[in-house]
Amino acid sequence: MPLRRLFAVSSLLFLVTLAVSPVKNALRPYRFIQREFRDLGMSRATSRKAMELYANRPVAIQQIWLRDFEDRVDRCTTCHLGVADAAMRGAPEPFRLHPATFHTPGGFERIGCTACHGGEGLATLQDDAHGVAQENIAPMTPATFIQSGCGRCHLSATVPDAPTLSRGRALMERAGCYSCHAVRGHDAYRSEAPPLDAIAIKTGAVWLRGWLEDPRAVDPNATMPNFHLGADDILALSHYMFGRPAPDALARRVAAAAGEPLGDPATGRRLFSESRCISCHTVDGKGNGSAPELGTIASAATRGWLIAFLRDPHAFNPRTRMPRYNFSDGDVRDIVAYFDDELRDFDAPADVLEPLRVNQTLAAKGATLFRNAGCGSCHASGPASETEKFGPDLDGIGDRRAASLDFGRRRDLPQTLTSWLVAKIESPRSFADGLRMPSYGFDADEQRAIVTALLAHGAQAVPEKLRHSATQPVAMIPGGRVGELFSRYRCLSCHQIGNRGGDTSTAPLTFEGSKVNEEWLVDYLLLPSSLRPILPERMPILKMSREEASLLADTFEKFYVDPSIVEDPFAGRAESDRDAAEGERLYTTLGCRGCHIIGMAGGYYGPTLTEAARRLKPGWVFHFLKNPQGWRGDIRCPNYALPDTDALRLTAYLGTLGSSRDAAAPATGKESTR
Amino acid sequence: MRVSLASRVRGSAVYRSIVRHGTTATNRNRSLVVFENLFLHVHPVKVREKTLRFTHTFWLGGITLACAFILFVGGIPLMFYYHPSVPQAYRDMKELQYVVDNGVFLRNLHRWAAHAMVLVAVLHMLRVFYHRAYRPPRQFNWVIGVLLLLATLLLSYTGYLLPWDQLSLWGVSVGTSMVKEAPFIGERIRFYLLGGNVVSENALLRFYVLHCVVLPVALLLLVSVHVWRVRKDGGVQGPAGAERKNEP
Amino acid sequence: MPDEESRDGETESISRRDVVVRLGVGACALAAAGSAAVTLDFLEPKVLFEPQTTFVAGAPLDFADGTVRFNREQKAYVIGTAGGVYALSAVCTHLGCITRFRSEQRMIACPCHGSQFDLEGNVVHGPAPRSLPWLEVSENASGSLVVETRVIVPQGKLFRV
Amino acid sequence: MSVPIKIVESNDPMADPWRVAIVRPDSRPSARATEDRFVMTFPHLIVREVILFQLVLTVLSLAAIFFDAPLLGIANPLETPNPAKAPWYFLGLQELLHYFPPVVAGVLMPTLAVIALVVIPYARINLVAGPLWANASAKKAIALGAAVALVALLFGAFACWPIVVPTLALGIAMFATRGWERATSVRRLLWEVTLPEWIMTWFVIIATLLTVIGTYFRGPGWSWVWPWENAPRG
Repeated sequence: MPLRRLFAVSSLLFLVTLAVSPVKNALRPYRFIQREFRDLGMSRATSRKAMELYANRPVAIQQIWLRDFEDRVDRCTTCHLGVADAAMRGAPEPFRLHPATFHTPGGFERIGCTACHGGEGLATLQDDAHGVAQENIAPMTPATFIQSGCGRCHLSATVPDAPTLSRGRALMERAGCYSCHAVRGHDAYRSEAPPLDAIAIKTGAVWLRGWLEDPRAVDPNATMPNFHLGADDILALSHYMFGRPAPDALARRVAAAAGEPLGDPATGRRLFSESRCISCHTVDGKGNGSAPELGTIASAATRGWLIAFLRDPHAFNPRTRMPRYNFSDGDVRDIVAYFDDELRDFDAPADVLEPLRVNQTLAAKGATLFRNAGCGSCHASGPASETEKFGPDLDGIGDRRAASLDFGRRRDLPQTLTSWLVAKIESPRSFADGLRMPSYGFDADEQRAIVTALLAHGAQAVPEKLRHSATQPVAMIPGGRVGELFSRYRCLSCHQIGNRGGDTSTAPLTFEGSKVNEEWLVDYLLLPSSLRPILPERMPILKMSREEASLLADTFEKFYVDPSIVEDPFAGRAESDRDAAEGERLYTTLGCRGCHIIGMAGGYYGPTLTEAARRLKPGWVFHFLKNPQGWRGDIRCPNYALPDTDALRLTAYLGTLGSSRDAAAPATGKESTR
Repeated sequence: MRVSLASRVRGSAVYRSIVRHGTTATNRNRSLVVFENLFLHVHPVKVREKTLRFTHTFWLGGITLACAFILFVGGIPLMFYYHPSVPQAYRDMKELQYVVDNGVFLRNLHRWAAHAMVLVAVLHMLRVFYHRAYRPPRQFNWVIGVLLLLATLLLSYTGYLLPWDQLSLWGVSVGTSMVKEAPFIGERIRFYLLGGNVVSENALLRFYVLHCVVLPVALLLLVSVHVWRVRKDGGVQGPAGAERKNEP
Repeated sequence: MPDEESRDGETESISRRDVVVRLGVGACALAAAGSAAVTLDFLEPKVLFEPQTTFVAGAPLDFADGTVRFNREQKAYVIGTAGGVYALSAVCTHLGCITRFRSEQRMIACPCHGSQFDLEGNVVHGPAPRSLPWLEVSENASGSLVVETRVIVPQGKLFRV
Repeated sequence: MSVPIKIVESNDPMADPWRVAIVRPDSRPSARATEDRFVMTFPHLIVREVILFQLVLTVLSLAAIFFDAPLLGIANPLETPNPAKAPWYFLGLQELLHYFPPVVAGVLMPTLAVIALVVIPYARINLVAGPLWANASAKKAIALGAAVALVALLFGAFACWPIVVPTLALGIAMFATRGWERATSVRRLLWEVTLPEWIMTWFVIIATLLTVIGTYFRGPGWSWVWPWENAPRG
């Protein structure tokens, strides 16, 4: 080819090639999407002004820059143009209005998009932004697990408006995940599982074998999963456990108790019922189920052990949630007599509680097995710092890339973090041979909840100022005598105080002193009764002394108070605001009756208000009425956005309740609050 | 109209002050094109016809030079969008990809040109070797060529860290731990190179300065010498045996 | 690939050769011009990481008569009066220092060269050549006051609450 | 103006090229006059250079349009990818590290390679070498065979098969060309290969092989994998 022609051809080729990128650039998809949005907006606009706003929208990359939030940049709104545009309700994606949630529409500028949805905020291309099958890009969190986003900032166990997350966290706590897996913020976690030193004085080899074969076949409430141990392994483990010497003090107590005569089963049954044992335990499946099934307890533990345990459960398992009841020696004998009489497995072999004659060789083998299976992570007797974290760290698990995960044999799974996590929880051993984590038998909903909780563990903690714990002040647990009482009666097993405690009770105690009258509380502690007709009696009669009850009530009154709740809401208000009659009218018009009982009439959902004045302090009532969800996020009482005057009138009305039947009690109650 | 405009421009005093040769295709004017031009005057006015043949040199040196030119010219705009700091350096890659117009094209071009330059420079060296073009009087130019190859490798390698992704970090970690193995001075060299004991933000800054200032200047100087020596040593040399056998 | 250009080939159609060369040179020129344009486009920042020029000052009811609030980031005062609300730039018109509100004297003072302004922005004292500009105040969908620091409005233009 | 004539004492014509002609005992003292045709640099060379530049930029642009430069996740010193690989041009070295102690593979060998490259134009053998087997004595053959065997053994001791195998193969090829003096075409061309060329070829093959192995055949823990088994990497 002549040089000239070659030059011309090559120049043209050069020109065309160089033009490709600018042309590609000019055709970037977001430009078309923005034009489409403009047309859609103009067709939906209701006013000329709105129409002009749509028409004059420049075609440009939109971004939310969150300087205080890891310097995040979310460009999602480049295409998702209608997220905060009320005119885009129900519009086709990507323009649809974001559904209203706790943080939207108000929070876009503060928390952006990727904080909840994941994905690559910087991207302006759909697949990249959504992290579709790209190793270097964070994938979007599937909608099923969206509440994991809440958990990045909301670190407390229960998060209002995020039931799946809260459930997942509760399940992880109860299943003992943190025993084996290190997770930031759960370093001090200890499983409730009993130390195994005292097995030989508690139960027999036959029962233990049955338990090791499948804990949940023995007790459906068991948290311990089935480790699918072979018969040889079970034998070896049994020999090891029976070979461990029980602590002398406990052995002596059990031996002494075994010699005691049996009490009266009928009294025992009454005590069993009064003590509200089934607030936690079950009997033949009836009860709460957060503690062992007691239907065959007499065939699971020796009489001596049961007596000694009931007298002081904390000596046997310092981590148990069970309170130490103030039973007399006779009470305990009666209860165990009741167990012996009725709560036993009548089909069990006679030697079910016979101890094992230990073979040292097998015991040594069992010791190795015990260590290798990680039993000690839950069952060790030492403090948290001494137990080895048996499994891999779960810190940052929520930000792991699918490419960095070991899918092992599970080639069937989609290459995503969420499917990996679900499969890991569903059948952990399906990934490879020799994996040690057992299956906990969670159902699909539970798996979803746990994965949601896991995904909330980001690679790095969100900045301090975005972490949310306002409704969950740090628990203040007193020391000294009161602290002993707290521990003895295990208040925190059921009640929440600040960021700690169980969820069995509906009443957190963080600001109990601001809420209830001291006199009422003393009476309640001595003889509790359910305030909510819809709920079964749950607070046990702990048989505490009046002195103990007064001490506890006094502590609540003095220390567990919210300074933002005023003592006397009527101070400095007009006299008319105290119009109880007007309050009664409001009570009717607002429909409070639908949930609350006063006297004989009313709904069953909320707490009874018959003796409201004796129980509740007016300052708290006023505070609560102004914003029920501010007191606790999951309160169902509607927020009527009452003006101060109305809230005061209602408070005044509630202040009169209880005086009609029993004039003395409310009077003292009122005096105490002034 | 157009023609007259063009000729009027060519006739203007300003144009004449810049371009001194005439437009007609005389050999004098063609000579002037070359030696009146700073950038072309490294060429002789006339060249041997046979050196223009493709198989004579396969144009490998020229391709290397073209790559270097593309890297120089393309690298400058990229610098406008780059901060040698952590984690902004990585984010800048995303900005180039998602926000800056044609940013991803320029980054790709720079990356592929860098790889191509290393590859073609090696091929160029092999070609020179097998054509025995390193023989006197070209010995020194061969040495310059070896230095140029090293400079090219270093440029490519220092650039490798700049995106601050996993590939960069670990590529550089692996490479610099090889340096560490040098007896006596290895640790020291690595310490100076990285500005610390691990690949960190200091290393990023040092690599950035090396990549954008020190090594390009060195390369520019060496290339000038290299090209100038090519001419001084008698022009490009093709196959050594060619004269012996194929010429009539 | 020997080229055909030689002394004896010049009688061949000069014009065709000319066109071919011009085509090549034209394509090169076009490519160069395009590259220049693309480079300019490349250099234009498409997103900015700068403080927003607008800020939400708060609810109109927060600005009772005499309220003066300073917004540090956008460098503006939002001032409530009986007749309404207005916003005032906090950048001294002298040399660009950030002025401060002195609540005890109820005036705005510049710490650099001692310029003083009253709450309307007028120069009371000092080297400042002009009064502080008033900024646009409007209301957003949720009823909060929004100040746009880029738009200057004539002095005295209150946002009526 | 008279130029003082300098009598060059050197007997080494290649080291002192400023002569009219080199007469070697093994060649006829005839200088063949070649008449080189000259052409004008502009436009002949300049236009070619422009075309070359255009083509290079075109090809690279096409590459840039169709293949994105890799970008993995942000650098994380706590998460080591497995395998952690250097850029491709250093993968030959990294592959060597698999066989030799770091000080040998990472320092000694590359240093030797660079020194070898630098001294190429100053080594006499490179300047005067004729075909390997021209006038070769049995002694030379034995020395060469011993050298090949030594190199193979040396690298074999480290189980460095990517070097041993090409060494032996090339050694065999080298000896095979011994009798090809009178052969035609390709065989004859191979006979003409000089010793430096054999060495360079050996070096190039080894470097290429090591680089290719390091790039495509190494997986987690620097274990051998086939390219099609490689987990997708960005």
